[in-house]
Amino acid sequence: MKRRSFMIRSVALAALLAASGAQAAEKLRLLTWADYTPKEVVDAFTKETGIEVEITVSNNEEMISKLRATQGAGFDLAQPSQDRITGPQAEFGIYKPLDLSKLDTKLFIGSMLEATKKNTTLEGKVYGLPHIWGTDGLVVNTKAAPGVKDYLDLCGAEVAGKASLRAKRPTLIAFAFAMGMDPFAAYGNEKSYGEMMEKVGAKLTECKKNLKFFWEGKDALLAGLRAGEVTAAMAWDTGGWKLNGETPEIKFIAPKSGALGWVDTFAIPAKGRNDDAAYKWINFNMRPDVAAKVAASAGNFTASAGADKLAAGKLKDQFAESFPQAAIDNIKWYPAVPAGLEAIEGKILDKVKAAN
Amino acid sequence: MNKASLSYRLYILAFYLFLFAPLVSVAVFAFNASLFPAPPWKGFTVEWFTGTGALFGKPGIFRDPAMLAAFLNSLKVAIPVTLLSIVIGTANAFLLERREFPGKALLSMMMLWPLVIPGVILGISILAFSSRIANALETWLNMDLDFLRPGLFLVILGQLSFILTISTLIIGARLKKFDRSLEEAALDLGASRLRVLTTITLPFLKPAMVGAGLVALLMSFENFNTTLILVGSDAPLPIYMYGQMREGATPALNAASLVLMLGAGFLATLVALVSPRKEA
Amino acid sequence: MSQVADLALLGVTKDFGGHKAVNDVSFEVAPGEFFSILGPSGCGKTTLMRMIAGFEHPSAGDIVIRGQSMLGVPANRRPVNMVFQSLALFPMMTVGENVGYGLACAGISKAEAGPRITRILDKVGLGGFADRPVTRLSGGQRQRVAIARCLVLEPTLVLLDEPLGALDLKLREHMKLELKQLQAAFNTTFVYITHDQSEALVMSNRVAVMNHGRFEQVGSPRELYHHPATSFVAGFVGDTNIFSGEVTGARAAGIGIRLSTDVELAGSGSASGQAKAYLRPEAVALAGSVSELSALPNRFAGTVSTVLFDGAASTLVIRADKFPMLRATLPQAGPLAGIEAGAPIAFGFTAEALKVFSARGV
Amino acid sequence: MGRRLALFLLLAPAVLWIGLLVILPHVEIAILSFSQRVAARVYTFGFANYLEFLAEPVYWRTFARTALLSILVTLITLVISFPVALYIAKFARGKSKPVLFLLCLIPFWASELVRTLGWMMLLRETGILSHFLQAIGVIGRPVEFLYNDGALVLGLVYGGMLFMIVPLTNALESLETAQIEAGYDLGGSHLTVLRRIIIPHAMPGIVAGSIVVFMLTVGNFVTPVMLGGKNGLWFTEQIYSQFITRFNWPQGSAFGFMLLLLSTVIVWIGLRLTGQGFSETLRRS
Repeated sequence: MKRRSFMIRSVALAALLAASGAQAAEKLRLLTWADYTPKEVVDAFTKETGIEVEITVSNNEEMISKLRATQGAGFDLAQPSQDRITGPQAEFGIYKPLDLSKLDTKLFIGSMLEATKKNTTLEGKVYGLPHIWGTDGLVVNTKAAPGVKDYLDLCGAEVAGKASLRAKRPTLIAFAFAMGMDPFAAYGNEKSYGEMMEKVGAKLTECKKNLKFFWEGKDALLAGLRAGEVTAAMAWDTGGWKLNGETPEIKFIAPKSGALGWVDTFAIPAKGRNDDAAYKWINFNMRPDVAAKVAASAGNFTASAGADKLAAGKLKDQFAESFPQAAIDNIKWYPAVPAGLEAIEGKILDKVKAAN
Repeated sequence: MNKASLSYRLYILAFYLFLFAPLVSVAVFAFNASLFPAPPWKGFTVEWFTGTGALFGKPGIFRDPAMLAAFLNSLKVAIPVTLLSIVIGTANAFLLERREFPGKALLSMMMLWPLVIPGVILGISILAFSSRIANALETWLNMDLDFLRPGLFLVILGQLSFILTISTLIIGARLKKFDRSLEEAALDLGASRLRVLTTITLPFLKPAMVGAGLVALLMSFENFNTTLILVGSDAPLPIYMYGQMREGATPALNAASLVLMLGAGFLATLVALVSPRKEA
Repeated sequence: MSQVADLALLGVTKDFGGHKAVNDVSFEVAPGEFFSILGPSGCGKTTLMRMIAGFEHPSAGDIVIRGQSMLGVPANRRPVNMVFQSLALFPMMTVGENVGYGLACAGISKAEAGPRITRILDKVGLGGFADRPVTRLSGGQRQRVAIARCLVLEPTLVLLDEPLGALDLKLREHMKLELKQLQAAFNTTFVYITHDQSEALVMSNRVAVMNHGRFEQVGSPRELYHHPATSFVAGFVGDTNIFSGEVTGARAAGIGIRLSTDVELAGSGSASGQAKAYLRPEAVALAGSVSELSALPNRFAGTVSTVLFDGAASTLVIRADKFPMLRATLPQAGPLAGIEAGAPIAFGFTAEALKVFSARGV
Repeated sequence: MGRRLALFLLLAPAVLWIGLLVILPHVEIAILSFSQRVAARVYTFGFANYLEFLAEPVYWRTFARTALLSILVTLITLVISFPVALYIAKFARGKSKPVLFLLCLIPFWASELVRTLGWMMLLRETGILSHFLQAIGVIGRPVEFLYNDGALVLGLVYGGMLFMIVPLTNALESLETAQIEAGYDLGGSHLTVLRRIIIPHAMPGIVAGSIVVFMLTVGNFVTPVMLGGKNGLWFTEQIYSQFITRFNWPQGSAFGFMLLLLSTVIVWIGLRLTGQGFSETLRRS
């Protein structure tokens, strides 16, 4: 008797759960970065359009990986960085071309839209639109490590055991620039690019003893900086400014060899089921008032035209402090990565991580 | 037997300290009124369980929608896994204990195999295989088969692939101990085969079935390696917690861990209670 | 047996891949009879019983219950119930549920089954035990539950598969009587299998002695005891001295047999060549001197080697020149009652008491 | 006819499970591991992935490191657990016996993630151990105990102990105390009794425990990722990273196959050396 009622209850519960997963309401499945979807923006969107937004937080590699595993299914809109679109698209075909006619292109900063379109075009079709942009540079506790001015300083004695990096491709690029090379110029030549990366890998391996850890998630790094376990790290401007607000001596510094400029985009996965909602979300997000809110939440800049006028004053001040005009001019914007280069980089990163 | 020497007993004491140090740390610091699960002790609080987020900027686990969603995802996986491991485990037990067929030795050996396959490999192999099936079906039938793509359905399959081995072993061991003359006695008293099954054999197996179910529930809730590979956008609790850990832990994680430990302890106690006493 | 037999086996054979566990067995059991099948373990009696119950199917022959062939009738449709060696009480049920199980299977309503269960439990002396879990009963009580569980269904035939095997000696003795009384009270036909000859002899109307898949002899306990038809029966049923030797030829009273110890005895039987001779201890007459035994064809003088005192079952082990070691029952009344080891003694026996069978096949 | 159908129905779930969730997926990664990229979306049959594994020191060094460290972890786990199992089986009396045994199971109830979190809290620079040692004056400033091979081995040993203690205790329980006493009685020292009587008797438990601990260690993911930090990878991380961060499934499959091979071979050697059977060993543990 008891057994039966237990079974019935379990089955009922399972059925209930299954049913709750299969609600009929229109939904936008969004694959994005942390902090790009402040609650008030999502709520406003749902209120205006009746579309629910299901958010999955991720990063470049995982976005591509998830879409690769599903052949571009499972999500209706993704936000990879602009340089990481054409390579995976050529390899796996995980995105669908954008229909620019459905977009209100006037909402974008013109030059940025054109640059991004150019970088995300494959066989004449556009796959990405700019959304949020920012830079990679150094976050430094200026009291504990006043001497850190460039990437290579992370390997210096001043921050021994207290430096941190990501074991990801931006680090390779940054170190290449810091070592006086130009990786972007070598994009076209796999061989010379490979040799360059070998050098960078050797440098990073040597530098490894200086590192506290390879950071993965932004919050882990910030926690380390707050606690004083880390005094200098290569990181996004956002994190630096966020900490700067709490602890004035922690600053984001544009490195001498140049900050790396990135643009996160909107791209529609190949088997997205709700393109209309995706376009609605893009248009909604690029409205200056909405974009300003998103930018504030992410702590970065937006590609929405006119939103910067609405941006919080503090971010502007911090930007001004981190980026004198010369540093702005020195920002290295990522060009699209040709298919195949990521394999070279991956191997170098594996080597660096595995080295003792 | 002689009494153990003092140094031996000190070793045992040290061992148990070692055993419990990490768990006690996790549990204690769930109540630290601080943003970080680390010393110094800043006072006792239950904010990390029931707080609204006003105090630390992050809500307690019982009010954190993301945490609750992860828990719900875990349930969506664990319940089917539990039920299926009971049902299929029982069928397998009957197959192995009661039937003779060609290839039986091979099959029973294969059933043990998943126990020695690393979870990550179970994950990638199922991912690769289901992805091939889905691609093939899509080209032939022009049909989207989302359930064959990373997601909770694949997680269920991935966990089943090795949890079934365990449930089969548990239920099979009990069936092996079953005295067949009980079934014959029931038949002899006029019962139909179905009636024998439902009134004699299954009630005898019940403790093992419940035990296997509880073990499956526990393992499903805690599985990480296989799930990590197969998970789609809905992260079950361990995957969600892993993400949080990489982002830098807050005491909310300790709180969630404590709840998990208590839940697991409760389940394990149930297992101990339902499992038939071992003859010493 | 003028009425229709409750159970009749006609040439039943069971072949397990070339090994004949049961070989051409035929017999009939009359209504109300207590019929035992006695044999050593491995003789095929369990297989035979399982065929009657319906758990095995004969390779040849027919099993007929009250005139109906049981071939093709599954176990759960036969008017036969079995008490298992292990008793096979359902451990997850109470006494009442165990007894009521068959009634429930037969679709009898709870209202009707309740009083029947109570009645049968009263009858087997377990009144008031209905709600007890069976796991909390003593051995004898479990035994009675197992029997009540069968009897409540009022079957034509109850099969009992060595049900007393697991009990200790005292209880076994007690249960023998109780089983016999129960059988008499219910007047149900019992077919009982055992390897314990005492159980078979005490309880049964008739006993079949089984060996190597065949029936050696079927008869009343008395017949089996006093007139064994085969060497096996003579050796298996009751306590006995066994000698081997060679038949020397016919004599006035029976036949002569020369034992390997080179002594010639007068025996009875129709054997020839190598032979075995069986002599029951109580058939040995004891006396102070050989002359007192002059009426007996076989008489010897010897000494008491050991006294095995066991009350009324006390025996002597006797040694005599050229004679194999012999056990003889020592009456606890009479002049020899207090005899000690080492004392001289004379013994003898009739030719009728010494059963001689040809040795082959044993 | 009915029995045939019943057999078929009973066989179906088992065959589906083993076929669709175990065998065919492994066939799939075997096939994948032999496909090599020619150009975008063009693959052919070839050994490139295995050659890459052999040619690239990073990969086979990680592989060897994982194998060696796993063996080391297994040995340490055995050495640490044996006295505990012996104590539970032979020295603990009355109620303390089941209590001590159950206490060993508790860390297993908590998930691997929770255990790892606990060690991270204890070992990190701002963690409990560092604080404690500073408070009692052993160290002058915070010390990092995390993100090194020591922490990694510690975490793995901790995770494996239960799987060693349970089979060891079971094996030692069946050793008659009288045998040990006879050993001493006949003049044996602690060491000879241990070597000649206790360890041979516990051998099935030792093998079962070692195999399970080795398997769990080699296939572990969370502990190396979280505790091991920057110094050296675990081979499962390589597989994960080929699949998830490099999107290179063929390479990941080849790695997966290598790991499967490694674990199978080591388990086989272990069984061979000690003359134990696979099924019995698994059932025992």
